[in-house]
Amino acid sequence: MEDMKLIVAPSPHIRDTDRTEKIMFSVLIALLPVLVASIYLFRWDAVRLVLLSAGAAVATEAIFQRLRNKPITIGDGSALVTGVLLGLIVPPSLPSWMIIIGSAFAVAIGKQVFGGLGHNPFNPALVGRAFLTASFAVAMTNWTAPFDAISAATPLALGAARSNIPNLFFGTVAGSLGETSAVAILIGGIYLFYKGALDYRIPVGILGTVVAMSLLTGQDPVFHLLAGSVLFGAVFMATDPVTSPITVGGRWIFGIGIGLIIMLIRIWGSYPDGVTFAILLMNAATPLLNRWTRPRIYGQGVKASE
Amino acid sequence: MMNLFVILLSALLVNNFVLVRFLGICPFMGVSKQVDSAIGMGLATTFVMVVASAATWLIQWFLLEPFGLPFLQNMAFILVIASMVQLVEMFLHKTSPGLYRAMGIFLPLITTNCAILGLAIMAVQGNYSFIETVVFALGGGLGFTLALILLAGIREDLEFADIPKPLQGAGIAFIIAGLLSLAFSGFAGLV
Amino acid sequence: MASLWKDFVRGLWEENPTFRILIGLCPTLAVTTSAINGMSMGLATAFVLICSSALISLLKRLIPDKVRIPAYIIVIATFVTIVDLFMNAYLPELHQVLGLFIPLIVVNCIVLGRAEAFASKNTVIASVFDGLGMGLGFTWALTLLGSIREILGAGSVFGYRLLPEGATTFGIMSLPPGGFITLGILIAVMNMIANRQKAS
Amino acid sequence: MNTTIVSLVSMGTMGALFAFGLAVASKKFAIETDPKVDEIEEVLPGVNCGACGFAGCRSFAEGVASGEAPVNGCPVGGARVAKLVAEIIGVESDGPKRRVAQVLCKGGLAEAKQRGTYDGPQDCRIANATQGGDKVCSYGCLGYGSCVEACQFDAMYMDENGLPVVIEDNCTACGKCVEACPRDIIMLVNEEQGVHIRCRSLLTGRFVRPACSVGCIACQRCVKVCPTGAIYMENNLAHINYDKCTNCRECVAVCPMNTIVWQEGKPLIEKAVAN
Amino acid sequence: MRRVKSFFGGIYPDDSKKSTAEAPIEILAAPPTLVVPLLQHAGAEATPVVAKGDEVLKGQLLGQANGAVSAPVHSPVSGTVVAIEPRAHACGSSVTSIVIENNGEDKWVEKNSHHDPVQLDAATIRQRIADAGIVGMGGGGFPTALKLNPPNNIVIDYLIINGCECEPYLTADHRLMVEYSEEIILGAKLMAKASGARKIIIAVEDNKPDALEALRRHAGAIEVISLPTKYPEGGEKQLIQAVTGREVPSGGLPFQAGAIVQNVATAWAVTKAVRDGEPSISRVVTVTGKTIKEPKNFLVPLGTPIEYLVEAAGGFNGTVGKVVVGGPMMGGAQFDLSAPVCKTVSGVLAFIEEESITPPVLPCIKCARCVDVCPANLLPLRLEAYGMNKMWDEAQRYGALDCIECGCCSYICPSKRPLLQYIRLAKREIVAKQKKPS
Repeated sequence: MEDMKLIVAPSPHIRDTDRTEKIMFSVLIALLPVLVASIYLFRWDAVRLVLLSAGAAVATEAIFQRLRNKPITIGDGSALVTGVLLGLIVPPSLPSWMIIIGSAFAVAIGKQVFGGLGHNPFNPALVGRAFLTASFAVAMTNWTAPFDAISAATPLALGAARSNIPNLFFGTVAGSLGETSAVAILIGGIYLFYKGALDYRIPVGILGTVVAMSLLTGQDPVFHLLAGSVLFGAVFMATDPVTSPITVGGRWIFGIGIGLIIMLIRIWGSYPDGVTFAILLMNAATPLLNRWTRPRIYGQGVKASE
Repeated sequence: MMNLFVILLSALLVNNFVLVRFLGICPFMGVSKQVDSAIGMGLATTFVMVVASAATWLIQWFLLEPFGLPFLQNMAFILVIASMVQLVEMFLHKTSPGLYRAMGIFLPLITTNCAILGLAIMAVQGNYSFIETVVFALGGGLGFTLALILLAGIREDLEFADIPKPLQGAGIAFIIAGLLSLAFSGFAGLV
Repeated sequence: MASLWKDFVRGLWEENPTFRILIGLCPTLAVTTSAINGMSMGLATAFVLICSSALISLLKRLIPDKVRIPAYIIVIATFVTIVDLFMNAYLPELHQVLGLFIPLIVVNCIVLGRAEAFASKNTVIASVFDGLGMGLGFTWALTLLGSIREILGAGSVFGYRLLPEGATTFGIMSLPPGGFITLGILIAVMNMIANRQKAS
Repeated sequence: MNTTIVSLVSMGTMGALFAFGLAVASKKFAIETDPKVDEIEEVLPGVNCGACGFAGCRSFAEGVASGEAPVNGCPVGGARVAKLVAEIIGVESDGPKRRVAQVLCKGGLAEAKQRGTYDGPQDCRIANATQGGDKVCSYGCLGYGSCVEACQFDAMYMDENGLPVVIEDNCTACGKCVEACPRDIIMLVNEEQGVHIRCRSLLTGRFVRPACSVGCIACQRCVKVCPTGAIYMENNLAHINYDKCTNCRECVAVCPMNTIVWQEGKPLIEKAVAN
Repeated sequence: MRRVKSFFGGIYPDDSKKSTAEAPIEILAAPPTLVVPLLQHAGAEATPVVAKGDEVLKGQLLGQANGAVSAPVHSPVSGTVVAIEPRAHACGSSVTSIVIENNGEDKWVEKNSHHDPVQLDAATIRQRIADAGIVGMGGGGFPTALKLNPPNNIVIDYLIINGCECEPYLTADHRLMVEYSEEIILGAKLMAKASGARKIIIAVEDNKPDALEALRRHAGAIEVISLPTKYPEGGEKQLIQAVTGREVPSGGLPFQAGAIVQNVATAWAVTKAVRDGEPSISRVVTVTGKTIKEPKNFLVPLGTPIEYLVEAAGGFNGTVGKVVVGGPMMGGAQFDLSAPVCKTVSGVLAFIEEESITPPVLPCIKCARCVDVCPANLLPLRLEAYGMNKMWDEAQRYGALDCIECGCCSYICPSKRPLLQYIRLAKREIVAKQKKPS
């Protein structure tokens, strides 16, 4: 026992088996049903856009870190997640060069300039989408019907009266690649929840507020839940841990705030769908929410009993 | 009533003074490092905006217009604003040290805040009534405050982030402002 | 002579108001949707800067210390009004575009800053050179920013088309977010250049 | 003509009114302030642009006076203003003799015996609180570079042997490294001193030898050989009284453990030793 | 059945107790040489009352309490004092210890036993507990008699006997509850009498049904409650919250919430002392882990070196990475296995190398799992950043001093960040700073 070199480190000495890479990987797995649905609905366009987007995101991250002489961390999967997410929230007809630029912008300006994983104030994929929308307004609103590439209007443009709820549920409507099929998104969301990688408060807050606002303003709540990016945003975008609040109260306010802004823009704004902007705006408010919803510390404000 | 609400919302969100109209960028960059000072600065600015726009409205419609002197607008307005700010500052300093510490220390910075002068001129150009002018100033000031504390919150959070050296400070602040502005563009067409 | 040259070039790079000192930023962003707008705004500011610097330098002994700032503001406001009226009369289109930001030169920190930091303590000639340097420094910065935004946002520069009409461009560059982000990146680039200069 | 007169009169009246109002107000609302703040404000540009990050020039002046703001924090004023501000504040001078940090431990990876592997956060204070780090010696350098991290002047680095090295040209004797070290092995010493006892162990030779090949074993040889009486023993450790040390290096030659070192390039010092 | 409340946060680690939960306590014979540290408790080191060369009997006083917060130590065997010198201690630094050579005769000093100790008055019970050198055996090591004697005007509503043993791997308390439930119940009654507590509650996690059953068999009127298995259920403040719904005020002590918490092992020791007249010279220790050949629970004399304990459990099986004294969440890793078992050591765990190496650290992704599990309701990720960047004032403002160092945050972090490690650093620096001016 004399020459034994023991390892010493401060407690705790056991760690949970979950790792950040695993969380990123579960997000990718949760996106599989969405990916399958989008490939089924939009064929090669889905494959093309997701692959290009993911490739550009990973390459941008690697190049950026290379230029800064920092260790290249594409192995953590976060850039891949950003790329795949962005690929799934653009119209099927988007030209290839645009998705590459959008994806590079998302990773470079949305994430890497802030110091990489964990520091970006805004969801990088949504930064990419907002950038594309602001830059290429025409291409970003050129929707095509599933199965063939004929131009078609999105359900939000058609309105509740002219939309068919089952079609919305299964996704056989015009829209962004991954956002049309509610059923695929729900499967992914349930998987994420089961994996513990999703905090239910945020999606519940968003969807609940959307329903409440629809009812208050006399609109069809089911239509508002299924149409546009609400479900995809609530499940995959708003729940991004880096850009959502760390406190329980903050997460509720975050979700409700997103729901409110979505409906505000949908009903009164000039954009048909406000999910991207709503989430980005609440991302911006996240530091303030964290600051103002700090939980009461155990024993603080408690009086000694007599 | 609806009209006033539209003016308020427009100045607050849709045509946010800082993020859409680029007014008051200097203090927006300068005083957005900490949330606490951002709140003080924002509220002080809002207060001065309301007071100054009311005063300039009076000057414009009771002095400059009747005497045919609109070309003196710049000079008259800046004089009013500068004196106003100084008066308010001295008043606060003497009467309410607490409020002065929270708000007053930002007052000198406001004289050269182009948002104040810009707002006064815009109110005149928009032919707003007195009440409309005050509401417009309130919306503009709160919009400024909102943008300021959002930026300050984000910048405070980035305190420990490994930001590339050349971007540290103003560079990253502008990029955040750009992304904020991008997010605010979602409000377009709201009113 | 050498010192005048130094006064002149200082504003161009070392103490460039836009990229190095970061003052006078409101017009920098608002009017730089195109190169020509940026340049016009820069020149208008430069004119006010030179004139007010000269006048303040001339009057520096007459103005009592206590009220110097209000006095400077009045001087500046006078020249701004002149520019405003002049542009309105002879360049109405440009005046329309630059709009609100012409009167706002009054509260541009560069003008007041140079008045206080330089003109009030130096000779008229030196002040003119300083104003010229600062003004041109401001102008080239705005022109650069305007050019970049115009090229990427509209596919042209100084109105000269680089891309065919109707070609897809980055619409965001003409919008406020594009202005903020471009300036942020430009500041970073300038910092990099400055650091490299310092290192060598 | 009429317009000119009207404008002259109106602007004049306005100016006069405001001037009068402000004058009265400044009397009425006069308030006691720190004269230093006023002085600093006086030399500042007074543009209130906020580029310094403070709420205006006065606020910046208060910041400088209270030490929160750097004297060169005004970008508009530039170097000239910075100098004036510094004069008002009276930035401390370093005194006649420059001091530099000295690391008083020689037990790096090669010399000090390890008793295991420390695998926690690479921070000396955390390692020290976790069973006292992985070296057998509980007095020596822990080797995780908290002092280097604390140095803001690039005046320290960790060498390959896991010990901190001071770049004396860059050292400002700010004392940050001294504060950061949980083992108290860094000391500020006059720059001219070139002989140092690089050990802090208070154990007797019996315990020092198995722990470290360059530790002080309290053999007293240096004490005996020192011609100026600058070395003394206390708690099993040799100490140098730098007031008496003349850099003669007699002790360096006799130290059996090579604990005492001589830094090349330091001068011999003439000292009036009261003996 | 009372409705069991819960505490904030908490984690559900794999309890790893299988290998020893069913293993009966084995009485370990004393080794030839024992090292009795004079500091086995919170407070001041005891003052030795024997000298080198003295013959001592089992149970004889070796060091007496030094000041108000301190405890005496006694000889675990009969034999000869061969040295009084600094020796390795499980806390990492050297502590003055009395080294005794065992003569193997096991000769006791005269025991001051009592056939019906419940008849004794409160002060006498407290005195006997103090004289026996009993300290909190759950790990805190605070002198028990002191804890049972709160300031005069305070009424204690609850005496909570802590049988949670929420730390993974450890089964010492578990086996003690199964095999010595009668002694634990008696100890609880004695402590209730000593402290004037109105109500006794014995709290056990629901993963130990056999312990619950054994205790209930002897409990009589005493309430034995089952709590959900969750770490740190046995943390003093968390247990009070779970059992009574009350919170201990920030910076305060449990009696300010009208409660006293005592470990089951302490209750057992109290019975041994007051009924049998035997001072605190032995305790139950779990020896387990992947590299221990035959994991066991031992009743060992205090002062037995850890390496002797490991040998008794069959020795190591393959390469050892880390040896931890105490539980895996709050215990300390050891460099030197010659350190002895003392009053607060409840387990010896030996990990294989893969389990011992700290995994690579990734950037914080603000997933806030640390916030969700923190039983003190802190924001560990913030505190870590403040600790790393030496912002002690900010850390204090964010409640660093309310951290109970349970380690839930570091355990749960998917980026494997050293959260608790830096919070502890901040706590130490804040305390050091507070002490400086006064």
